Amino acid sequence: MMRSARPALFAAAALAALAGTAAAQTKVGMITTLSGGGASLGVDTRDGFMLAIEQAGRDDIEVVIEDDERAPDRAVQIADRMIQSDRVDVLTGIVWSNLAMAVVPSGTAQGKFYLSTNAAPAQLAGRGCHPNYFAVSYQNDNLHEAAGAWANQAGYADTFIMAPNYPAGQDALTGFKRFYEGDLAGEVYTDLGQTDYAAQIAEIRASGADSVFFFLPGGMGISFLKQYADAGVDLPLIGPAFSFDQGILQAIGAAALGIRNTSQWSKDLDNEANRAFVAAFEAEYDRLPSLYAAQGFDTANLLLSALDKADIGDPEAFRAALREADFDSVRGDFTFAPNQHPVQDIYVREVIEEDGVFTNRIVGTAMEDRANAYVDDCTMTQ
Amino acid sequence: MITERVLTLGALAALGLVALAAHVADEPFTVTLATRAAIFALAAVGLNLALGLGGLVSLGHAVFFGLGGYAMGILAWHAQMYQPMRIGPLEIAGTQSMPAIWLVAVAVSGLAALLIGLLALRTAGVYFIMITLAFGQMFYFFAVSWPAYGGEDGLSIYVRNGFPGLNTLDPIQFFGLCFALLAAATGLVAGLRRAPFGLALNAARQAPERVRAAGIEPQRLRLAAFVVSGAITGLAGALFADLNRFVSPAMFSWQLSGEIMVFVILGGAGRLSGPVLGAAAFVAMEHWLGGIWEYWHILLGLLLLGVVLFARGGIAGLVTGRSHV
Amino acid sequence: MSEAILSCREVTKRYGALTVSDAVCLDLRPGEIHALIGPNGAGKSTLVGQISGAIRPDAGRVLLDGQDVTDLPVAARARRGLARTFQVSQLAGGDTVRDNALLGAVGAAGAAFGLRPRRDLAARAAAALDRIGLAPLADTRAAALSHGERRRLEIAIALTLAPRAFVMDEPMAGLGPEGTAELTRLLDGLRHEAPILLIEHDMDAVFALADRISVLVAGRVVATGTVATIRADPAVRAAYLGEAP
Amino acid sequence: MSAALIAEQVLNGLQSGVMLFLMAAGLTLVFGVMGLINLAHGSLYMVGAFVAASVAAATGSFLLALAAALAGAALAGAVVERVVIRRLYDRDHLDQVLATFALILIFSEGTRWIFGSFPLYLDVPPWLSGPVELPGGILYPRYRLALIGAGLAVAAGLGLLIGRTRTGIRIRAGENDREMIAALGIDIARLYTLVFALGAGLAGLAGALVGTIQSVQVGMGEPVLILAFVTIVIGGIGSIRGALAGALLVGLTDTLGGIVLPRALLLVTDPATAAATGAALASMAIYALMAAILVWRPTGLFGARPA
Repeated sequence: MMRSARPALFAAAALAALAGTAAAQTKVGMITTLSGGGASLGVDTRDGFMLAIEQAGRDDIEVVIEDDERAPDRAVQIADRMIQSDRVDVLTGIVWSNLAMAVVPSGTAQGKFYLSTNAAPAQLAGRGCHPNYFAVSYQNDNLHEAAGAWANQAGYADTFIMAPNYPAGQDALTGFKRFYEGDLAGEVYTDLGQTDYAAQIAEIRASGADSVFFFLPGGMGISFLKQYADAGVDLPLIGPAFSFDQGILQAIGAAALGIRNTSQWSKDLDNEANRAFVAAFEAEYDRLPSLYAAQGFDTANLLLSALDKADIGDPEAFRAALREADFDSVRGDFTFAPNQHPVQDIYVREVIEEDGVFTNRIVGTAMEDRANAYVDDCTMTQ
Repeated sequence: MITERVLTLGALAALGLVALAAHVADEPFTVTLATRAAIFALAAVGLNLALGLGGLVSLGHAVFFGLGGYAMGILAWHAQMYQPMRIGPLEIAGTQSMPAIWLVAVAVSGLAALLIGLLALRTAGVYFIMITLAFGQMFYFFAVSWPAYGGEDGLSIYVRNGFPGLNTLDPIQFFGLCFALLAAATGLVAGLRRAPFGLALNAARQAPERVRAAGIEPQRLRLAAFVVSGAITGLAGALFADLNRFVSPAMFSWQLSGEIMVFVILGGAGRLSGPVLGAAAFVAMEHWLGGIWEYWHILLGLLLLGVVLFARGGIAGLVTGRSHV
Repeated sequence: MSEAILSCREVTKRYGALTVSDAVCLDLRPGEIHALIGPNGAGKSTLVGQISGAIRPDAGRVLLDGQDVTDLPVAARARRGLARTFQVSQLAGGDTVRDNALLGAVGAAGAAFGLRPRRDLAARAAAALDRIGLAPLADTRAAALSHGERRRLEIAIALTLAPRAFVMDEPMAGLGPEGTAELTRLLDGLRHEAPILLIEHDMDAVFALADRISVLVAGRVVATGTVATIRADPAVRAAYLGEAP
Repeated sequence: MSAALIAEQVLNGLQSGVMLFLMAAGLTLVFGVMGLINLAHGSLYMVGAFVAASVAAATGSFLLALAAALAGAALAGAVVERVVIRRLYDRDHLDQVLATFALILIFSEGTRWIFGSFPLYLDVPPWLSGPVELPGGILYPRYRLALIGAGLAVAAGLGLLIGRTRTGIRIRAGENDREMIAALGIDIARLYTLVFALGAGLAGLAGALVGTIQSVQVGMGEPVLILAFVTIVIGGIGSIRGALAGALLVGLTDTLGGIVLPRALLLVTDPATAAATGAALASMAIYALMAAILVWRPTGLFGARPA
């Protein structure tokens, strides 16, 4: 225990120690990004996950949390340690697809369960699907597909599309085009980590497009949106939720107001579980929850629901329990597709200002009961 | 006074004993950590040859580390997918045999070192540092944005590659392989240092004019050292990829180049024992400091600063009481 | 008169408007010590640079053993037996005296890429150290040597090169009277091994050692001859003493 | 591509070049005068942006935020120089690289410790926001025009400072001969602190100016740092003129490369491949440019050449 002296994990573990109970029966290893540029995503994932664990009040679950520094080799090293030394039963928490690709295949091959709180690359949904791998968040393409579907609904016919030049970016544009029926005014790849979009904004202005779809996660999105607003281009923007998340909206400020973005969750989703979650999260951490927090929270609740039904020592039974997805998702209806990725509604949100805080509200539904494009590639689909 | 020989053998023996003890105590993760240290040390042995002996401050050694990694990743990926590689009319089958992969890794990174060295050695001093950094960035950006082999996502290899007669998935056996290569590379460098080549290279760093006046071209020595150095670091890259069963552009990043340099300096630049001491200390710190405080990079930074400012000659210098070779 | 081992033919070097070497002709014959003297700024170092290969002349040729070496770099000339010592010692300070001496032997044998220790070369280095009187210090690091010892080590390295000709750039600089005397004796014995082009400020040493002397003034050789002729040469007196010719 | 679009892209290249110059000037000055290679220069850029964001949030004044960024980064620079950097002047480049690499770790994690992991808010003030119409019908953001103006003004000011003032004479003397200025009775330690603080202040100013339209977050300094190094290496390390030339060259290559290469590839392949491959090649363009220039002129465009 001395190794994992991270702030959030005592919750369950320390409780167990105080109560003098026997050693925890279920060990969960959370690998997520807690330092460096993408730390805000990992922090929210962790806080959402731990909130659910605390609420459950169970003393037989121990969560070991480690910072992957967003470095694949570090993530692999931590996974090795958690499997070999901590002997965890379940792994979770990875934010980034490239880190997931480094950890998940060998983790599941060693018989561990992996519950994804965020990253869900196509490889792991299609040919690389695995009975021990569950994506609780979405399939990576989903929000982009929804953006394409929404573009049709909104009557856009000539969209300019843009993403960073790396696999997730290429998947984003492919995903958008999968359902989008109009023409493309332009298709541009930017550098990963690019900070200045003046050249692309000039191209957008010159392209004669009627709308812009973009996927620029993290700091890239902040830069682009500020510069786009300042350049005075007034074409409507549409993008996946990543650039409009609670964690970064405040840094973008008014430049984001009114922009439509696709998400499978929103703070104002009207269901019992979500209202309770938002209130509890605010009370516990004194800030609004983000998409990542919601996904972390749902993942923990899925795990808890399965633990209630089956013993983790019996992988077959435990897997079946997970597949049932018998928990109150903050997203409302939630089931698993045959390749163990969610089937869920994907909404369109609008950025608004509420009590001096920038946030989102739902304005429509882009896709209903969307599964994913890779179900048929997965060998588990019979 | 502790001699270099005793220190080097002692450091190697200690690393091996830690792994063995951990194996006996059924602590496989400690074995994995020791393996990581051995591989980093091997990469540092490579850089130390160029930097410590040749005076070539390369801030781009991650290029070779990454090339070694991708040699493994690409060959094993093709084998895993049962798809031969096509280069023009040529068809090359992938492989999951470690010796074959090592050979390719050494050849590819050595060749890259030759080409980069030919260009970079036209410059010296700060310019050399910067041009090697620039080559590193070129490889990094290329690897990130080239879609064929996973781009930024990298390549995952589901099963560790094989070595005849060994079960490489067993942590201690894989450690044994890495350790043997580390020992062999250290022995090779020790031999080179005693040979005319090492003598001339070492002198070329300190007094290039003298070496030239003695009938020896320092540039050719440096180029040769750079190639051997790159090849050794490339081999380490192939092992590192196998340790993680994964390769990604992060192996090309300039932070990694910086870290390899940190291993060398932390241990003692130019010292035979430096790479092992430095890499082992780094891995240990990373492990323990990371557990103490979320912001452990601050501690690591302060420690490094302390070593540079107050403990010239690194750990080897502290132990032997001499800051120089 | 025997064939010159080292010669400069009309060697010329300009830096902008300044002509630093002005059609310099110079011969070094077997068995001789040929001193090159001249006031500061006369262009001695530039000439040494051109002879050793560090500086490329704008015009003229440098011959070694009758072969044109003008286009060869420093190291290639050294391998052909052009052994130079430096005005400011150039030694691998972190290495031992033995290793420094070995350097010349390695270079001369073209063995710089050798991957195994060579006994024959080590023996050659040891012999040179012995001869120069540095054998007892063989295990000392060069940086720890005294000034005079470094001077001698420079010469030892030159010796291991299997020299055809020595070019010594102010070997007496910074030595006390005792050191100068000792080095004078040493050089005296070396001239039969290979002729020495001696660039030197210490006139006592020059007059004691030189068979011939060339005087360089403002990039031009104003006189060449025996000690006696040079002492009497009006041009030299003018250059050195400011007397009218 | 229309002429107006090309003109706009050239303006964009100019703007990023000018900001790069602010970074590069400090780096090259510090190298020229003190012979120090400072990897932590990007951290001072980050410090400037964070100070600006904090001050802007507290006071609501953009100009005050800029002044604070300049002063804050200069102060941080002076402190770092006194505590760490001055011990490195006599060391070789290797020690300098390593010690300043350590400083990056300390700065980055220290900033995250203080400010947290979330990006900070910093935006263009109302009086500089929105586009203006330039001759030829180009709509161009007013703020970016102001950046070009500010950058050129700083470049001119720096030129005057170094060329015309007593401090400048001392700095130039320091580049040429350290013992000389010591012999002239100039307090060399103070001069060094001053030069380092000046470079740090410029980096901090650049961080605040650029952070306003980008994202103020931990790690923002490192990509810029590498670009700034490429810049001064191309220009010739130690040369202010070289830094300006290098910055413009890098800014234009980076901006135009991303536009031209994908279009050029469109002639030989399909749009999606052209976009991806073109972007891949464009991201390598400045490094290829740097390697080519170094092979051609091993000490950069304006660097001192060995005799």
